[in-house]
Amino acid sequence: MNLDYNIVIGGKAGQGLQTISDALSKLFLRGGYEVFTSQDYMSRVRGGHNFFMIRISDRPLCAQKPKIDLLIALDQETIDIHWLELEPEAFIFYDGESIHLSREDKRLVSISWDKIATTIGGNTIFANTVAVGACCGLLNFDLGLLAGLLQEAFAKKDPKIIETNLQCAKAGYEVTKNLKSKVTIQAGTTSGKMYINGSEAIGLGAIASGMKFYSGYPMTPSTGILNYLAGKSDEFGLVVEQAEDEIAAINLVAGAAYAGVRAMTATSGGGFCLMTEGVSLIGCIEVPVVLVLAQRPGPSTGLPTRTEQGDLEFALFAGQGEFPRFIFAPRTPEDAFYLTQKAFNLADKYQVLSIIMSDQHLADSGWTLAKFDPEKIKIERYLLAAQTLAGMQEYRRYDLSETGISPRTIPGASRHLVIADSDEHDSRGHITEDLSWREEIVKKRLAKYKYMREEISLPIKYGDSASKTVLIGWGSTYGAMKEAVDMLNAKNKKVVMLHFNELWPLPVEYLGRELSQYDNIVAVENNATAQFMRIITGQTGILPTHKILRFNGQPFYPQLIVDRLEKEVHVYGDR
Amino acid sequence: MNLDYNIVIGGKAGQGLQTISDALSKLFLRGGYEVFTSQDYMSRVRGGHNFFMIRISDRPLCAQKPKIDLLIALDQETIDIHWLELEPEAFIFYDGESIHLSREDKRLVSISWDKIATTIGGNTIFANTVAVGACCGLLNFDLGLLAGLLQEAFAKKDPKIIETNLQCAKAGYEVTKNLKSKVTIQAGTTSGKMYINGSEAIGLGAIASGMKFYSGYPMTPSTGILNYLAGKSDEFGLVVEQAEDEIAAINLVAGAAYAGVRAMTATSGGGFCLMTEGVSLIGCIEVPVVLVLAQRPGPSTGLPTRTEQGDLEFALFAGQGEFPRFIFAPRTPEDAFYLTQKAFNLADKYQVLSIIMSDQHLADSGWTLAKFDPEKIKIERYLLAAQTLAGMQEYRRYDLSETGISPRTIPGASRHLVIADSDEHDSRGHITEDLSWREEIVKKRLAKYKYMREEISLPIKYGDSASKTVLIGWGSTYGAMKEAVDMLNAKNKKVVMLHFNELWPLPVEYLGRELSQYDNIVAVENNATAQFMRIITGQTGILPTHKILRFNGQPFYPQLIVDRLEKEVHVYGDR
Amino acid sequence: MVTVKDFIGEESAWCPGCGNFGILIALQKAVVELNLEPQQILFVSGIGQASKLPHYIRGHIFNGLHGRAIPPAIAAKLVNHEIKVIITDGDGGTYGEGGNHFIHAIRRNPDITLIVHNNQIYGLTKGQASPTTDQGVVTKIQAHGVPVPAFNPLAVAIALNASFVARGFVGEPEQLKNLIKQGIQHQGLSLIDVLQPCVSFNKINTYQWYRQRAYKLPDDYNPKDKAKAMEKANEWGDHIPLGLLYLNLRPVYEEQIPVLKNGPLVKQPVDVSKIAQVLEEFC
Amino acid sequence: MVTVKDFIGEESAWCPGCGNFGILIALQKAVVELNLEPQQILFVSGIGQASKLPHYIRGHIFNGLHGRAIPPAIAAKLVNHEIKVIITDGDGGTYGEGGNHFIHAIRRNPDITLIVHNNQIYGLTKGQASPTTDQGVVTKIQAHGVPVPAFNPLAVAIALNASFVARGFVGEPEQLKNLIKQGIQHQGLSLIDVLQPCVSFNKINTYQWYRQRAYKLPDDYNPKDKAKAMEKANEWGDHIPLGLLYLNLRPVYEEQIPVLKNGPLVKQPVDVSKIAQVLEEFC
Ligand SMILES: Cc1ncc(C[n+]2csc(CCOP(=O)(O)OP(=O)(O)O)c2C)c(N)n1
Ligand SMILES: Cc1ncc(C[n+]2csc(CCOP(=O)(O)OP(=O)(O)O)c2C)c(N)n1
Ligand code: SF4
Ligand code: SF4
Ligand SMILES: [Mg+2]
Ligand SMILES: [Mg+2]
Repeated sequence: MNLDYNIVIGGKAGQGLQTISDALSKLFLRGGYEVFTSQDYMSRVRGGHNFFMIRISDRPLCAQKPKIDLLIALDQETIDIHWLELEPEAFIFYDGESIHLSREDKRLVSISWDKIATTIGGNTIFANTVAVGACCGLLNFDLGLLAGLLQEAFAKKDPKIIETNLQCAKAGYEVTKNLKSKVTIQAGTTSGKMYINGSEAIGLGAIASGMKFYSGYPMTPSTGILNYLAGKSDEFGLVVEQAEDEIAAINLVAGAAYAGVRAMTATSGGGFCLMTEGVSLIGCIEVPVVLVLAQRPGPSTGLPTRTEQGDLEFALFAGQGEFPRFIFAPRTPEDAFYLTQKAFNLADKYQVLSIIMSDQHLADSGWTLAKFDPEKIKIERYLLAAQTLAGMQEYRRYDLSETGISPRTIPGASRHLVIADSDEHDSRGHITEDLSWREEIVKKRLAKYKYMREEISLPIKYGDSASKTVLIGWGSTYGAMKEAVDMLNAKNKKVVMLHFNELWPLPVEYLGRELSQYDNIVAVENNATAQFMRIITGQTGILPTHKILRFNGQPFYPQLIVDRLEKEVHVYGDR
Repeated sequence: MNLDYNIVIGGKAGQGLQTISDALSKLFLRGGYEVFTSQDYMSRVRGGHNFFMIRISDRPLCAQKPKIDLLIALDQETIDIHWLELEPEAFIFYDGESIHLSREDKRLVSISWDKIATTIGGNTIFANTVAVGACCGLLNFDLGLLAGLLQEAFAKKDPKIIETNLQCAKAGYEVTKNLKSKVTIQAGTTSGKMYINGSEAIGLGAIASGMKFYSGYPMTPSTGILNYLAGKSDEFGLVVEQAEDEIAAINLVAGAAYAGVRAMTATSGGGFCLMTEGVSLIGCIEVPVVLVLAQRPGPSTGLPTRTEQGDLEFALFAGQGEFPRFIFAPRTPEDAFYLTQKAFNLADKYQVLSIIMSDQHLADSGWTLAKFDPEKIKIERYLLAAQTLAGMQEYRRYDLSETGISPRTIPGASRHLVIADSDEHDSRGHITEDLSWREEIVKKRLAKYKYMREEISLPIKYGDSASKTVLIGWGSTYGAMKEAVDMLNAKNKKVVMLHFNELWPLPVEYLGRELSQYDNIVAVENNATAQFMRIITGQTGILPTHKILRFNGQPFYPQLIVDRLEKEVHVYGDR
Repeated sequence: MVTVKDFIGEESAWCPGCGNFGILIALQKAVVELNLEPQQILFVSGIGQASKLPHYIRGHIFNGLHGRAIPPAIAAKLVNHEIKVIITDGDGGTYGEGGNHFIHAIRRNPDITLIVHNNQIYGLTKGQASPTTDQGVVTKIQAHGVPVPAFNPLAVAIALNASFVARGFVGEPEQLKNLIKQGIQHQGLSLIDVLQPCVSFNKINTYQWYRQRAYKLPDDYNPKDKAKAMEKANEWGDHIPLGLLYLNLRPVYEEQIPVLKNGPLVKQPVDVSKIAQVLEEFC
Repeated sequence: MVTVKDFIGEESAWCPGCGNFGILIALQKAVVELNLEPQQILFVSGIGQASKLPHYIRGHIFNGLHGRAIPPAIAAKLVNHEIKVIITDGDGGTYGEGGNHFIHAIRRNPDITLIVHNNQIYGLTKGQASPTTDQGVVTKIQAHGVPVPAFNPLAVAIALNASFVARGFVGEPEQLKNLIKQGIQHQGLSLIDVLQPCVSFNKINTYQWYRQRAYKLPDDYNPKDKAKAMEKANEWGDHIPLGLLYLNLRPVYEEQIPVLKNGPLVKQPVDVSKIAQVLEEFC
C-alpha cells in the first residue's frame, strides 16, 4: 500500500459533515481511488461531537485507522478531541473567524469558509463546499470531477446553485493549493468500482431478491434500509409500510409472506424484542421471512448510534419454543448484497425465518467495491407448480416429509385453500391437540436443520494457515480482523483467522475438525461476552483460550486487535 | 411403598372434573394420605377430553404414573381413550343411563349419578358428589371428612346445599361399598401436610416475600398465579393490576420496583416475547424484578394447556445487549415457595431480574408437602439506610464498585433524587455518550456475575453416587426423574441424577469437576433439543452422550425415563 | 352457486349455546348470499374463542397471534387486493392486546371487514375482564368489580372517522347477517362489533340482558351524521342501539398506495433488470 | 420557596430554536408557581427528543422505553400516590408505539399529567411521519405524502371520557404554563397535547404555521360540554383551538383501588405473620 491517507471531518450534528464526507468520498472514488468511510455520531440532531473518517488508498481498504492526516474541523471541540490522533505532518483546516484557538501549531490552517461562502454565494450554506475545495487543493486533486457530482446532486434545482458551489470550491482550492502536503492524490480515471454502505447494500440486495413488501418502524441503525427502500418503492414496485409499532411490522410481514410475496423487516434490538412473538409465529406457520437485526450497544436504549455485536444469542434463541432459523452476518456491503439474496432463497426453500445480523458499523460504513454482478442474481421461490396443484385431490400444507419441508402454495394460486395457524396444527393446518401428531410435527420442523446445515458456506480462512493461533470472528469485524492478520503476519507473528458470515446452523463437524488443530483459539468480538464463541462451544464443546472484546460502542481498529493479541497471546509459530 | 393407587377422572371440559378431583384430593389428604394430582386438559372451555389423575399413597409421591386403578368416566370417550391404561383389577365408574357401552367387562360399574342427583337434590349438579361418594365407597373411605370439606366450600351458602351434597355422596357410597377393591384406603388422622400446586406456591411465595405489586395479562399456564394473588389482594395489601397487554405489565412492574416495592409479573412464552424489551430495560436500569415464565409447548400459540421446557435458552438470552440475570426453576411447589423468596432477595441484592421458570406441569400439579415454614421467611431489601442517605453529599445511583452493585434508594426515602434511564447513563443516571465510561459501566454490570454465581446452590445429587451414568435435569422433571432413579437403582442399574433448580449463573467449576467423572451424561429434558444441557456445554465444553427428551406436550412418567434409558444406555456399573 | 354447505368447516370447540355460533351462521349466510366462494376469502384471526371461527367456516385462513389479527390482514390485502379479507376476533384481542393496531387500522381504512365478537370477557382464558367489561362487574381477578369504565370501541372509531361502524347482536340474526353483508360490500374498513353472549363466563351480559336493552336503529336513521352517530355510540345501559351507526365514505388504503395501481402486488412481475442501472447510482 | 433555579438540570441536546425549550420553560415555571420541590415530582418519559426533557429539569426520573412512558408512570403512582407524576413524551411515542397504553390510561384515569410534545414528526430518528403528521405531508419515507389522515388524540381522549383534555402551543407560553399548572392540579389524567415546532424536520408545521392558525378558546367556553369539546377537537387546519377543551370530573384510579385506602403502598408494612394462617387453607 503506497497511499494511505486519512481525513477526518468533525463538528456538531447538523453542520453538514455528511455532505462534505459524501462529496469527498465520491470524488476520490471517481478519481480512481479506494475509499473507506466510517461514521461516529451521537444520538442528537444538532450539536455534540460527530465525525466522519475517510481513508483513501490505491489498494482495497476494509477498515478505518486511528491516525489522522487531515482534520477538517467545523468546531473547536473537534480540534481538541482529535488532537492526539494527528500525524506529525497532518493539517487541520478550520475557520479562524469563528474558532479562536489558544494553541499554536504549524499544522493549523485557517480557512474562512463562512466568509468566502457569504462573499461568493451570499450564504454560509456554501461553506462546506469551500472546505471540500480546500481539501482538494491540499491534495492537488483536480476539481473537474466536482462539477459532475454537483450536476447530479442539484439536477432538479437552479443551475446557478451548481455554479456558485463550483466557485466556492475553487476559492477553497486556492487557499490550500500551495500547502506542502506529504502526499498528492491526483484525479485519475475511475476504476468503475462502486461506493456503498451496508444499509444500502442490504436494501439493494432485497430488491434484487424480488422483495415486494417491506414493513418497519424507524430505529437506528436500521433506518437506512427503510430510507433506501422507500426511495426505490416506485421504481421497483415495492410496498413500503411504516407500521405503528414493531409488533405490527413483523405481523404485517408475516401476512405478506403468507399472501405470497417476498417480505422483509428491519429493526434494532428494542424493536426486535417486540418482534420475537412474530419470530415464533413465523417458526410455527413456516412462512419465509427475512429480518434484519441492526445491532447497537445495549442493554435497552443504550447507545443508539454506536456499534456492537451484542444481540447474537438473543437472535438465535428469540421466540418461545423450538424451530429452525437461519442467521447470516454480512462482512461487507458486497457480502450483504449477496447474502441478502441467499437469505431470501433459503427462507423460501426451507420456509423459515432468515435473520441478517447487521450493526451500526456495517450499516454506516462506506466501502469501495467491485460493482455487484446482476448476473449472479437468482430467485428461487420453491412454490408448488400450478400443474402439481391442479392435480392434487387434497392439499396438505404441513405434510410430513423426510426433509421437513412441506408443499407450499399461496392463496389464489389454485382452488386449494391455504391455512396458517399459530396453534399446533394438523397436516392441513387446522388446530389439533393430537399429542402423537404433535411429536411428528415437532420432528418435521426440526428435521430441516440437517439440510439447512448443508446450505451453509464455511468461514473464510485467512492468514498463515500453519499457525498455532486462530482468531474467530463474525460479521462486521471482518475488515479490521483481516487487516490485523495482515499486520501480524507481516511482523512474522503467525495467525490465521476464521471469519464467519453464515452463522446458523453451525457447521459443527467442520468446526470440530478445524478447531482441534490450534493451541490458541481467540474469540474476537464486538461485545463483552464473546457470544458467537459461546455458541460454538455449545455445539462443539470447544472452549476459547483467549478473548479480544470491544464494547465501548466503537468498532475495532486493526491496530487494536494487533496490540491486544501481542499482549495476550505469547506463543506464535507453526503448528 | 405399600399403597400406590391411581384414580383418573375424565370427561369433557365443563363437566366438573376439577371439583371431583379437588374434593377427592383433599379427602385423602385429610385422611392421612399423600396425594399427587396432575391435569391434562384441552384449550377449550366445554367439551373435548380432559382428565385429572390422583395418585394416592402412604409414602411421599412426586410424579404421576400411567396405570389406572379407578377410572371415573364422565363421558364415553374417557373410557375409550384410557381403556388400555387400566389395571386388570381396575374399576370404571360411569353413568350407564347416559353412556351406552357396547363393550362388556367385569370392571365396568354403572352408577346412575345423574338420576341419583336429580332424585335427591333435584339437579344433576350434584352428580359429581355422587361420584365422589362412590369412589369413597369402593375404597372404604369414611365420608365423615366430606362434611368438613363441604362446610368450608359452601360456608356462605344455604346450609341445605351441604346437606344435599352429603346425601348424594352417601348414595354413591352405598352403590359401591360392596365392590371388591384390591385395596382399601381408610380415613385416618391428618398428617398435617398441605396439598398445593405450583401456581399457588409461587403466589404464596411472592406474598411471603413481601411482594406488593403484581401486574400481568392472563395467559395459560401462568394465570393461576394471577388468580391466586387477586384473591389475596385485600388480605395482604397487594395491588394486582390486570394490564392491557404484557408490554404494559412488565413496564408497570419495572415502574413499581423503581418506586420502591417488590414487584412481580408472570406470563407464558408469547407474553414473555412482548416483555423482552422490558427485560433489557430492567437490565439497564438495574431494578429488582421477579418474572415467572410458565412454559407451554411452542412455537407460537402451540398447545396452550400442555407442558414443555422449551423456553429456557430464550429466557437466558432474552433482551438486547448483555446484562446479568438469575434463572430459577422450581422442582416442586415447596421448592417454588422458597425459591420465589430467594429470587426476590437476590433480585434486590444484585438489582437484577430473577426469572422463575415454571411450566404447566409444575403450575397445575398438586403435591402433598410438609407445611411450609413461615420461620424461614427472610426479607432483605438491601436499600440504603436513611442515615447513610442523610449523610450523603451527592447520591450516585450507578457508582462503580468491586461487586458491580451500586447504592440503591427509592424516590421519597430521602431528599436525594433517583434517576433511572434506559440510555447508557453516567454514575448519577443521566444520559451519557462518554465511551470510556461506557466500558466501565458495562464491566460494572457484568461484574455482578462473579458474586451472583456464589449465591447459587448446587444441584441435588440423588441416586447411586458411584455410578458411571448421570442424568441431568432441571425444574419440573424432578419428581419423575427421582422416581426413575429409584426404579433403576432398585433394578441394580446404577444411575445418579444431578437435578438443578438454580440454573443461572451456572456453577461452572463445580460442573467441570463433577461431570468429568461420568461415562454417560444423559440430558433429560421436557423439550426437543436439550436446552439446559446446551447451556452447560456452552460454559464448560462438556457434551452430553445421550438425550432423553419428551416434547409431545406431556410431562415424563418415571417409567418412560426408565424405558428410554434402558434402551439407550447399555453400560451401567461403578466408575 | 355456492350454498351454506360449501362453508361448513371443522367441528367447533365452542360451548353449547355460545353466541359465537350465531356469528358463524350469520357469516356463512352472508358470504353465500354474496355468492362468494371459499377461495375468494381470507379469514384472519388472533387467539381466543372468537378467533377459532375461521376453522369452522371455509376459506383461506391466517389464524395468527392474540391481538394481532389486524396487521396480517392489512398485509394480505396490500399484497393481494383481489381477495376479500374478513377478520373475526375477540374484544380482548382487538381492544386489549391489539388496541394499537385497532386505532391505526381505522386511520388507514383498508378494505377489510372486522367482526369483533364482543362477549365483554376473556373467554378462552376463563373469565377475566376484557376492555369492554362493564364497570363494576365482578370477576375472579376484579373481585371488587372492574374499577374503570368500559372501552367504547364505537365512539373511538367514530372519533377517528372510521368509514363503517356498526353494532350487531346474535339475538338479531337477520340484521347481523345483513350488517356483515353490508360490511363486506363496503369499500373500506367495516367495524362490526357484535354483542355475543358467553354462556360460560359472562353471567351478566346474557342473551336476555341484551335482548331487554338492544333496539334497532330506526329506518330513517342517517348514519352519515357524525354527531348523531357519536351520540348513539354513547348509548349503553338501558338502551343499546343496533345497526349501522356511522358511515363515512372515504378513500380505501390500497388505493392510496401508488404501486398498487398496477394490479395486485402478488401478480406484479419481479423485474431485476433495472438493478444494473441502479448500481450506477453508487459509482 | 423554590425558584426556577432549583429546576435547572443537565445541558440540553436539543436543536437551537426547538419548541421543546418552550415546554421545558413552561414546565419549570409551572412547578415553581405550584411551589413543588424537585423531590416531590417524578418525571417519566420514553425515548425521543421530547423524552430527554426529564434530564433538563430536576426531579426523580424514570426515562424508560420508547412508547412506554405511561405504564411505569401509572405503577409509580399506584405505589406511591403522594408523589406528583408528570410524563413528557413525544407524539410518536404516545400515539404510535404506545397507542395502546394511551387509550387504556384514559380509561383508568390515574392522577398523572401527560404532556405530549406534538411536533407532528419523529424527531430523534430524523423525520419520518408520526401518527399526527398531516395527511399529504411528504417525508423521506412517505414520498407521495402521508396517505392517511392524522390521528386525533384529543377526539379519541374525549370519546373515551378523558377527565382533562387540553391543547397548548409553545408560542403561547403563558397559556401553556397555566395549562400545565391546571393539569398538575387536576385530579386525574390530564392530557396536554402541545404544538411544538421541530425546526429540524418539520418544515410544514412551523412556529408561523401554528401562529397563523392557533387561537385561544374564549373565556366563556364551557369545557364540560362534551359535544362542544368534540367539535373543537375536530377543528384543525385553518383554525386550531388552544386551551382546555374538555373537563370531565370523574374518580381517580388510585382511589378506586381499595388496598390504597391504607396509604401509599410503599409505606404499607409488609406483614407476613398472616402467612401461617393462609397455609391452613391448603390443609
Ligand atoms: C401474547 C398473548 N397473551 C395472552 C394470551 C392468552 N390469551 C389467549 S385468548 C385470550 C383472551 C381472549 O379474550 P378475547 O380476545 O375477548 O376472546 P374470547 O375468548 O373472549 O372470544 C388471552 C388473554 C395469548 N395467547 N397471547
Ligand atoms: C422499540 C423502539 N422502536 C424504535 C425506537 C427508535 N426511536 C427512538 S425515538 C423515535 C421516534 C421519536 O418520535 P417522537 O416520539 O415523536 O419524539 P420526538 O423525537 O419527535 O420528540 C423512535 C422511532 C426505539 N427507541 N425503540
Ligand atoms: S367460553 Fe364463552 S365465548 Fe368461549 S365458547 Fe364458551 S360460551 Fe363461547
Ligand atoms: S429534531 Fe426537532 S424536536 Fe428534536 S430537538 Fe431538533 S428541533 Fe427539536
Ligand atoms: Mg371476549
Ligand atoms: Mg415527535
